[in-house]
Amino acid sequence: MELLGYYNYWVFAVVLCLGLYTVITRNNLIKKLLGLSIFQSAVFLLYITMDKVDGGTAPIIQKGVSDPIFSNPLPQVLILTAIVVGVSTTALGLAIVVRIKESYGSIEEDDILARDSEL
Amino acid sequence: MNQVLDVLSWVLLSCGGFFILVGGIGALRMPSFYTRMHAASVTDTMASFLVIGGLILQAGWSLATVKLVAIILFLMLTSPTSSYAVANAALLSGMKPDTKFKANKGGRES
Amino acid sequence: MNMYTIVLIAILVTMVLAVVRALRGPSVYDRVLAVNMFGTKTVLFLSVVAFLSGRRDFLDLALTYALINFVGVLAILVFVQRRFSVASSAKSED
Amino acid sequence: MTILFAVFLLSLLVIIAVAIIRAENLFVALMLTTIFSLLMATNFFILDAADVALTEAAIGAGITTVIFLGALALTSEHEKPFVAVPWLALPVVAVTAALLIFASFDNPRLGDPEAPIHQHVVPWYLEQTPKLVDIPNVVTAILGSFRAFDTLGEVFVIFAACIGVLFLLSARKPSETRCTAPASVGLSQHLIPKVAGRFILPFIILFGFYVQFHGDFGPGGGFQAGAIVATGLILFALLEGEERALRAFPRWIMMAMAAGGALLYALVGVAGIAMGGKFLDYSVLSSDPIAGQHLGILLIEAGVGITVCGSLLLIFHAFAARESF
Repeated sequence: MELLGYYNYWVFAVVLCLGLYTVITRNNLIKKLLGLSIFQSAVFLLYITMDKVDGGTAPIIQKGVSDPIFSNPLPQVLILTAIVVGVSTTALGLAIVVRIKESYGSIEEDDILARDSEL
Repeated sequence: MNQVLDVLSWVLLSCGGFFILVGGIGALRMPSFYTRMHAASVTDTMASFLVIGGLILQAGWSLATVKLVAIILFLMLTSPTSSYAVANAALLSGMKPDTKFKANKGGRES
Repeated sequence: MNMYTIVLIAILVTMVLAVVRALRGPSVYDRVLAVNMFGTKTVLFLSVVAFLSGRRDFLDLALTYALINFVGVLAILVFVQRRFSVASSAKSED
Repeated sequence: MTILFAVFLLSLLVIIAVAIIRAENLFVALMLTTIFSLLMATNFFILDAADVALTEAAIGAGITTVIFLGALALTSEHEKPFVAVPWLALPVVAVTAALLIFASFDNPRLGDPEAPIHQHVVPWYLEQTPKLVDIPNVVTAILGSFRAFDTLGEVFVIFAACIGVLFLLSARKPSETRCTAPASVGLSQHLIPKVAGRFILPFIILFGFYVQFHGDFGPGGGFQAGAIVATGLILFALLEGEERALRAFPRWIMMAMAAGGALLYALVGVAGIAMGGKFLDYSVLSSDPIAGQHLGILLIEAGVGITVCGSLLLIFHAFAARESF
């Protein structure tokens, strides 16, 4: 039971590294972006893991509940905005990929590099 | 009265749980795409109706009930619609339903 | 053993079954079906957990999914339809 | 009990992440990403972060899928088979994972009330929110009032990303006879989605407004509401086709929304200066400081919602309107 308290961190580490692995090894640019968003999600998970307090509840003050324990609202604020920012920046990445596809005819990195070295 | 409601809601919830499982197993075990979809989507609406119904009995008269009724209504509307969309997409891409009944092939599903 | 817990376990097992279906395929549409199933299960899971943890005002989340989940599936239909019509028009030009 | 559920869901998360990486068809990978996002939202909910879960729910299920599908329609959905053995990447990643797991034992365990993160400024926020801001949702209070400057930055990042997408995708393609792809008609030939979608559309918008204005009292706020309303309008575009959607809700309105919301936010800050306070200090906006806080949070949340909605819509239409060739 004691070790289960660290399970979230391990999942964070594994998912983060899976995302990193995708970004490093895959040639397909959209796959890279998917890997990047997995990486990002892992960071979100780390932050939200830290906000939990034993016996706590979401930080919304309820009437008639005396002496409530609240989980930490600060990581939630950070991640809440980060999720929306994340999707817009991913969209920016996708827009760049679309333009690359239009001028190179491919979204595979090795094809693009080959085209570049031809010039 | 409260006792009766409790028992009724437990019955609804456990029936819901049963249907959820049936749908899941059907989606896993059925032989072809359209049969799988049939199993999943038919039990989906039924199961969610039962589970949310059980929760409504627990909630009594409150804002939660209104939200639960809204959830049921929307699920009843969107879940068949998305089944339609999935089936239509599959059909458009040229996946033909298997109309011939294959009896006892491989002896697994009779 | 709480009744909610039993329902939750049923939902979780079905989530696993849906994930297995999503991983095995075989066709793309089996996976879409699995995603759709998973979405419905998430709505149920969230509403039951809201009751289990005693914070009933958090049903908003389940409501969000119930409303939004099918937009993604409709987008898939539009995507397939568009690709199909592009492919057929390219064929007719040949 | 809940912790066991969490462990279970997190394990599923890892499995799905592996499957996303292994999938060679990008369409399949995208479907799995949707499941990934659903799992993330459930985990956030179990970890007591209702606001974050609502955001993930509003973004992950609809908008992410739709934008990725738009990009896939313009590129290709097949990844080239993967041949090279990642002899360098694999050890690097494995060592990184091992280090992170090793370091995790120095972290406070999940739910430890003595953890350093719960000690510094957060008790002050929790204590002062009822006195200074007087709204029940502490997350909204921090987002809108205590750390409003932070949020202003985030809103401008979204705005900037939207401008970037427009820059990249609105330009005409150079030199080419554009193949006349059939104009996107949406789902107007499909009766069932059309009827059901038209029925549900007003409810999505209504729910968006509920989330916007109920954000002080429950989970919700401008970011979530903007995403939900944008999803509703995207649904309209899917049902009726690009052309009709843009006629009903033209691009200049979206641009005005994206810019106007951010402007409204900044103006509230400037109004604070003009009325003798500091930038984004709402207490001076009204004779009663608490009423001023309420007014300020209402206005900036509205600004956030309008910007998010406009930006996401512009991004969606930028992808959808660019025909593939």
